[in-house]
Amino acid sequence: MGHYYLRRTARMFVTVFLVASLSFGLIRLLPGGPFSLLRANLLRQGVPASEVDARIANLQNIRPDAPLWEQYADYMLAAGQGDFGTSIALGEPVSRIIAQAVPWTVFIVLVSTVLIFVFGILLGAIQAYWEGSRFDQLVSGVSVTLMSVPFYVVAVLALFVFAYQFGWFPTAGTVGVGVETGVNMAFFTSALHHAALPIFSYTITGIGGQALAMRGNSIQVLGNDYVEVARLRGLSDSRIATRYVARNAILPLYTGFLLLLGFRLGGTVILEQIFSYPGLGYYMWSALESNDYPLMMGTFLVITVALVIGVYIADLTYGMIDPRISRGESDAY
Amino acid sequence: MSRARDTADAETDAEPLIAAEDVEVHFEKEQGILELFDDPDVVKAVDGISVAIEENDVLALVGESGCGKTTLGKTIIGLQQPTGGAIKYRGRDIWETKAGNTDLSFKDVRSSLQIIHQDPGSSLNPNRRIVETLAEPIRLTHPDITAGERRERIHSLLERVGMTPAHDFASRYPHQLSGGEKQRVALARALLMNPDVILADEAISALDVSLRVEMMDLMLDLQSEFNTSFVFVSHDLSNARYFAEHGDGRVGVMYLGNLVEVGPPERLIADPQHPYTEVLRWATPNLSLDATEASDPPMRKIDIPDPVNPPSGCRFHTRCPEARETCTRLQPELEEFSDLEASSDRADSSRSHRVACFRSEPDHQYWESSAIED
Amino acid sequence: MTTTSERLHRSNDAVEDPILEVKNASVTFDDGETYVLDDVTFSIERNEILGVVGESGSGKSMLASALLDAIPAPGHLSGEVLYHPDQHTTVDILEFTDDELMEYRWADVSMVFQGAMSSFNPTMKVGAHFQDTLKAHNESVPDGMEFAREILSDLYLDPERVLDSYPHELSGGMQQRALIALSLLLEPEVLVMDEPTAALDLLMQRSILLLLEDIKEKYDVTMVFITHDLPLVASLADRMAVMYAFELIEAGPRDRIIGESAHPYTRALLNSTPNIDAPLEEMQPIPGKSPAPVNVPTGCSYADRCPLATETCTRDAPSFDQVEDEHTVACHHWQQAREEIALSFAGGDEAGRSTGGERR
Amino acid sequence: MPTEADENENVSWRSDSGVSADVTRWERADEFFEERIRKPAIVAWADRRTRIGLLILGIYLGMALIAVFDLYRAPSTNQATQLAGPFQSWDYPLGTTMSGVDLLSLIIHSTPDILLMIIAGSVWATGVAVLVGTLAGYKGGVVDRVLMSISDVVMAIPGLPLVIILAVTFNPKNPIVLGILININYWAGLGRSLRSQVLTIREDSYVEASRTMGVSTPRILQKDIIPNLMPYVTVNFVFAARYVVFASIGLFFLGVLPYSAQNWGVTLNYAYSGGALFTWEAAHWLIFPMIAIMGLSLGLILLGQGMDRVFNPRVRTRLAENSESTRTKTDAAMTEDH
Amino acid sequence: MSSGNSSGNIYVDRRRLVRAAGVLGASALAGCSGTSGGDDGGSGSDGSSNGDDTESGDGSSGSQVYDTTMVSATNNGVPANMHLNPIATQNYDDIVGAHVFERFVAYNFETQEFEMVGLEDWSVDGETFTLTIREDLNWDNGEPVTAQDLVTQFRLEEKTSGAIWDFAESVEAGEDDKTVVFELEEETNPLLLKHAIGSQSDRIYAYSPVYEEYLDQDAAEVQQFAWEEDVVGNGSFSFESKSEQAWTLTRNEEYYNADNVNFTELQILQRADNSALQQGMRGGELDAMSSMFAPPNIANSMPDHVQEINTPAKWGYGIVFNHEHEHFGKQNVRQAIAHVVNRENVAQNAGPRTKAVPDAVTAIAVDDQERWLGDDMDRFETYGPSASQTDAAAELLRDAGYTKTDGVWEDENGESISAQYATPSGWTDWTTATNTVVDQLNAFGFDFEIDSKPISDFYGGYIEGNFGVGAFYWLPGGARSSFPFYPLRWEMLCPDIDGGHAFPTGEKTIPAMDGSGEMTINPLEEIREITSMTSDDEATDVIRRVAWHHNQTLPFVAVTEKQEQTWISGQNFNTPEEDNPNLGIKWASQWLPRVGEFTASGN
Repeated sequence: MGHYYLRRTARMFVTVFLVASLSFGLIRLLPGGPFSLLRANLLRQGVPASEVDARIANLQNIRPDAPLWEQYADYMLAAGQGDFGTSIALGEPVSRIIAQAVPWTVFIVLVSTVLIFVFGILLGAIQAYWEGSRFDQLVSGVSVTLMSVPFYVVAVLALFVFAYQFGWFPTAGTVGVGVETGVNMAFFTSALHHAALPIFSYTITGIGGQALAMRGNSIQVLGNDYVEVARLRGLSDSRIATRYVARNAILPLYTGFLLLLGFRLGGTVILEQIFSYPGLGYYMWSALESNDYPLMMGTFLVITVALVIGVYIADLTYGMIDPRISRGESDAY
Repeated sequence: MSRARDTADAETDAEPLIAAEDVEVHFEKEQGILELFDDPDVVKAVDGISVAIEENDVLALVGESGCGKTTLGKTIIGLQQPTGGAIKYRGRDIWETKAGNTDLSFKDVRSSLQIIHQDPGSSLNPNRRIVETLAEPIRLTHPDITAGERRERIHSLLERVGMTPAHDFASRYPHQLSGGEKQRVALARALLMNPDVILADEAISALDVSLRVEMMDLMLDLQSEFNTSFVFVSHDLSNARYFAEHGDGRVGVMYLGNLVEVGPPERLIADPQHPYTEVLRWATPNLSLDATEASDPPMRKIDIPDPVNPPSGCRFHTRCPEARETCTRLQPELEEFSDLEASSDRADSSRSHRVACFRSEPDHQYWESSAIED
Repeated sequence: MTTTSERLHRSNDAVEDPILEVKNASVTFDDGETYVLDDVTFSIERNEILGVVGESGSGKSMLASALLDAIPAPGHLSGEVLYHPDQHTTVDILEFTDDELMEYRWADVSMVFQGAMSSFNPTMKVGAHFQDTLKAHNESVPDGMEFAREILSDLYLDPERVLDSYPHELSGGMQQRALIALSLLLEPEVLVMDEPTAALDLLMQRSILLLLEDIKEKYDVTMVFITHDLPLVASLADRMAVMYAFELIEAGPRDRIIGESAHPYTRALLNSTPNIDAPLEEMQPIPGKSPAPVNVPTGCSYADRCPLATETCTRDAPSFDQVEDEHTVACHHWQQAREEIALSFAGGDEAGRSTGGERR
Repeated sequence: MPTEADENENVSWRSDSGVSADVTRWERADEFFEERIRKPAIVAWADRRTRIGLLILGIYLGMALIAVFDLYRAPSTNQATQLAGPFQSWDYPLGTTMSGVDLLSLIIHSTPDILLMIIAGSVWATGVAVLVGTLAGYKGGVVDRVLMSISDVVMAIPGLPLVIILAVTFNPKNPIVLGILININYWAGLGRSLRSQVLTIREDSYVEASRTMGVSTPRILQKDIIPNLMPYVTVNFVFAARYVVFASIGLFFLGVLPYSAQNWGVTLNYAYSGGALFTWEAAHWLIFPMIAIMGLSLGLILLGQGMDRVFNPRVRTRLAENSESTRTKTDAAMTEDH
Repeated sequence: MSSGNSSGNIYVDRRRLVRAAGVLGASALAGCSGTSGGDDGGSGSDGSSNGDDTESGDGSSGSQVYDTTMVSATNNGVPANMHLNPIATQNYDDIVGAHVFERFVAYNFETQEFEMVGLEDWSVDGETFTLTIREDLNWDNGEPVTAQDLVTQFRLEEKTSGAIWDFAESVEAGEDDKTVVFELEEETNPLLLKHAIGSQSDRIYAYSPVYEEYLDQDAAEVQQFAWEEDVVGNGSFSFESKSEQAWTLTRNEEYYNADNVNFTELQILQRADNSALQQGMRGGELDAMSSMFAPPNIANSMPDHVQEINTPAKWGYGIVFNHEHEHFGKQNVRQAIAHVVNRENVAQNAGPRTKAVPDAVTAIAVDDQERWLGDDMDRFETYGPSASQTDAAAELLRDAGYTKTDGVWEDENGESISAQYATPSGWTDWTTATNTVVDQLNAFGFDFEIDSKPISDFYGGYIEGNFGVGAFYWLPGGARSSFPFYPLRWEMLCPDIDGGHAFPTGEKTIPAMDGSGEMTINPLEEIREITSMTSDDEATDVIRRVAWHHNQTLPFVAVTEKQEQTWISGQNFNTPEEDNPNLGIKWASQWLPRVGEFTASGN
């Protein structure tokens, strides 16, 4: 048993290492130097060309001209210590920017994913229980419809209706102006208020797929002998529904949960843009727009590491949740 | 065709068709970093078995679940690579042949050794109609015959195995067949390869009792027609006896990776030498009214020991009612049962009756040692 | 006791103290015209072991489910299933409310399915199944678990190990025995077993059968053992019933069914069974196939496979004839069958002079 | 039971001499049509979801054909008045954009590229996944370990950010390349789950039987393994397609992907920045492309939900041969006891 | 409300009312009844309502100061990441800086004149350029802004190559504390000098105690200095704080025109998305926003109290050619393209109302053409601003040896005039313009394919000269673009793309301006001469000649010029009449409060 955890942990580090290397290489592929956009922007603002060049020359504190392998070594060594360099566009350490952005993104992604699961599982289980009923058909129809709506469409509409038209929710930002960050009611309320729409649009579009999956799994489980036997043994419906059906139906969804988390993390690039919500995706996008290599690599890597850790946790815990998987060979996803 | 070559090459005829020589199949459980220095968990599924199969021979292997009879069967037909010993097909090591180290073509060896599985449910590809399943072996053995001819052959063979109207059955999917019909198709599929040996791995166990004789009869009929040998694996001694006796072959009794008794069915049934054979015989239902009343089993424990750590000495000693102290230390060899009747035709190996039990040696130290108390 | 047909009377009057009676039980699917159990009537005597034998697809599993009123969803069960908790009480379980049914199942009549693996929730330890059952029936869990350990020991299992294991951690034989223990947990009056040993090797099957006999003695339970394996159940059963094509065709004491069976099918079935002691030539397959539920022929459903079939057989369904006390058969020509179809094994009625049925 | 007559035929199924081919090419073509086209079609059509899905996709295919064969005018600026409302003129039934482009022609002429993109993306994703999954699952050993390690890494890269970086890097305009790019790492997760299914299937006896016969590995994969994965593959094909739709349009909307291609996402972007979300007079500019997107994904999902039945031989035989009810009932009875 | 200068004042935003009431407390009623004095530029005084509002009583010599917050927005980035050091290379939020730092002068786009702001006077005398600081210009800590501060600022800008240093040789404090004197390299055109410090973004910011230390350091140091704490400003508002979401500025009581500002706080929210800004204005969240594009349908849907103010950007969509390209290097091809493009049409599609179309195709902004070209303007080729002049274009192409086959123009080798037409992805109004232009050109018989690229890629392609034709702005932008010297030179050198369009700048022979014969001109040489011309007439003549050259040779084809939209809301503030001359100064949202034209209405 023990060796499995060891091996799995080693594999996680190797994956992170490879992904870090890959992201380094990928970002080197990007067109245009890191300063071409800055240059153009300054020129456009009417700053004379000579001054622009002078200003940019003064910014060359990174080593874009060093041999690639040296840049790579620098990058990997620093990244290993949590140092992703200084953002070209923002002039701040990337790690600091990420540190302030991560909690917001994690908050939105985690909350919406959990909500998707809770509601999806509930709906799917009820549908399976009343398979073929009008409720089942209705929810199935709604689920399929919701599945065919991209989350950003919902996001844009929700923003328009609930924020701009009705003014029920703020249109941008993570907390209200002047709200002190800290453990206090005002902060939490404000944070929730700001996150409500992003979470809503992420959640509503995800529930459908989850409900359908849960419904399918549950119907399959309901066909198993042990459910019939449990019924014959006189177990109450609720006991059968939770311990015999739901649990076995949820298991296959479990790994999907973490994969979904990954998809959601990636999706924040669009979501946070729409809601002007300065999380990881927001900064990743702005970094991309300004060819801010360090910030881009940093956000990319952090999203990736989050995903790798998620899968890692899934792998480690799946064996505990599903006794059938002997840990030595569990590859959860 | 291998058969054609055999006649040309008279020398190889002296060799048995298949010879298992001291075959071992040990499965090692996967080891991790932390367990590198521990002894690995090894399942000794087959542990030092030698057995030969002649042309047109029948070998029935019996034993309870987990005794290694299926592993041995698969090793014999080259599906399982032995971890020790050798499997020789007409004198050439199969696995050497696969590696290209002999003058035989592995393709020929492969097609000569076929299998029929236990579970009718999974023996046929659910997505292919019967005709497609049966076309596969013909495509392999006769790559250049026309589609029409292929279909012709399939139909006539289907009729031969009793599935009429053939064109109707041919166009069905497996789920439209009963278990017995599926097994017939599996048999037909194996036969279309023109094999020398077919492993029937519990091929009739999943069928209704009433269908078993029919299926066995069919296999035996086709055996003589095709000049095929059978390795018949079963947990049911009466089936093994029926098959082996009709096929004029032997029954081998296996226990935890060892062959404990082998011999002609009539003698093995009538005069079982190994206590475990007695157990199997006890377990076989008998319709004779006086025998229907269940008696206590001639063994001390119901469950077979964990094959990962098989008992020392004679592996049966933990359950054997006759076990004595010696049995826990020494492992008996499979030896000719010294019986006057048997020794007369000793030359014919297929008729010999061999057993691995100290009790067959009248002057063994076993008789001196003390009985085991549970 | 009201009866609805003559057949019922004739096939039943042998039993003196029935614990369960099935009357005119039919199970239909789809349109109500597809019978997978066709007007079956029989009784189970208190404290006997009844062996029900039939080929795959003969409706024997439906019969088992009918005893618990647990026919799977699209199927519909009609007729009566009468339960006699004691000699003077009679209840029709088909009239039960849901609550009564829940109470009846497992506590009065419990069931062991084929394939123990699929009868356990794979993500629950075996012990939890016992506790769940006890809680569901408001039994004391500590007492019940104590009892469970006792049964498990009686079945030659290590109670602590088994209760603390997940189903997949046990071998097939152990799972099956654990399931039997689970079925006995509430000390039911009747234990219905549907192919309880089919997936196991013979040695284990026989061992379990042996244990069942002990269990029956110790726990005073009536057993219904359903299988396709006639010789297997022959060693265990007191009385046997043979099913063919969704109908009951013969019933009687074990010795009479084995030794002096009256129905041509029963005799053919006996002869088709590989038998360790019988001469090889005597084992013959039954020609032909049993019918599917939608096209059960009129008249005797066995007629088209029967060597003795006459025009009567294809025209009229045979009613039950009483062969001897407690031995009834549904065949027009049962006397002829006993003469012309020899039983091949030692102890069969006319073993000596038989030449066997034709092999076609 | 075997009869004398059979044996007298001298077992023609063993002889090497040819028997006249009584199956004509026509019959084989007919059978092919029957088995591969007609029956699947019947099964597909029998399901309401598939039927609606097919109808919807048919509409899109029709639009694509109209565009390809230029049966409807191509979109062009100032071909009509600016921001004309929908359903007011037969010349531009869906109204026009702010630069006077007929919205209907814009939507129609966007379709071929989008369909190409979807097909390319999902064929790529499922194709690679099937290849990797079956190879790793069937071959095992080193192949398995290497392939799974690769997909571990690939899987760990978040899709959308990766696509954004790649899109900015390569600025692909070809819809096929674009589709593949969007699903560049989609195969990894799918490949993994296919692998575990293959691990199960390869244990099935018929696969071992094929191996025993000496059937080549590619053929075993093709005939024994992959057909059994098809229901799962189809569903995921649809999911992959949906992902291409969503991601591409999201990225077009964000402005990451090149604008030159006619695309609903581009139209959405124009509409959004043209204020269509906020004013009724331009709302149709936003609404119709949205309907186009959602309709397409709805069609895909419905099709995917129904399609797994097509690959189920049980459903296929039941629906395609329901006249032969006998057999089906036999089938039902057969499964009843086991 | 009194006299009601804007109908918008009738509407009272509940939210705002609550906010105001919260502080005014019990006197809210009184405030309501007595606000009549608040609306007319702070001239009136009203003592009746400031009983408990001691703050307002302090700073503003008796005039009512409301506890109102003006809300505007920035789209420069997350405030937490931004700072207020105008000389820094990056992350200086100029939208905020404009409120915190006073400008030298203001260029009025209406009157096309400079107005004095932070400067009291500027004068050019031979080789000296003298600036006089307003006597009452103080830092918000009360210290006066001195010549030393400005000298520090200019000396730092010398390190960073500030615009003035193209002409200046040195800078010293003048005779008194408020005078700064530049020594020039040579006698210089005063307009160039004035534009060098007169742009909207040129601010007085170098508070000596903060900036002095950088005088001895490399330019990089001051360029990387992020001024985020203890910011000392001199504008109408003072820096208070910033967060992830917003900047908070407060009324600067030390400001010499503090009386004009009758509200206490200015909040500048972070809004990344243009629609967010539009909706902010529409929904009443924002009181003012500068340079916010809104298409006509959105503009029309704004509430009545929202006022739109347009100022020319001196910047806009044009077509750039690679002058080394086999086709586009030919003058005839370029002229044909100019003829084919229907500029009105492009403007209509890309942004009706906010896009102006130049009459003459040359490097002079729309509003400035008449002033600089005068009578000669009629001679300039218009290339058909509102029509596709296909006949003229066809003739030009035929003259250049092209023939039209199957609707496509081909050269002698049978090759069509084909190219990838580069356009930046993400600039939607530009891509719309590009679509329109390309549609027009292809309809005529060119063979263009749109090539939209991410912005840095877009610039990269031009810088490397790796293009044939594409979209690019034809004016450099900003106030100084109104002096044709800048755009004329810019079109030839195009420093933004490092001259990647390879426009040949040597001596050329072109048709004479008067329509008869030819003239010879070295445009780059001639435009350079303007720097030392001190008289406008002299310069005008040169400008006309070079402009004519541009009109004939077409380094670019000017298509549209952008109008920048500034929005102010009268919901809680008093707004000026539409013809108020102050609206010509950018940006109204920043300028109006300091001149008292945007005052809290107090309800």
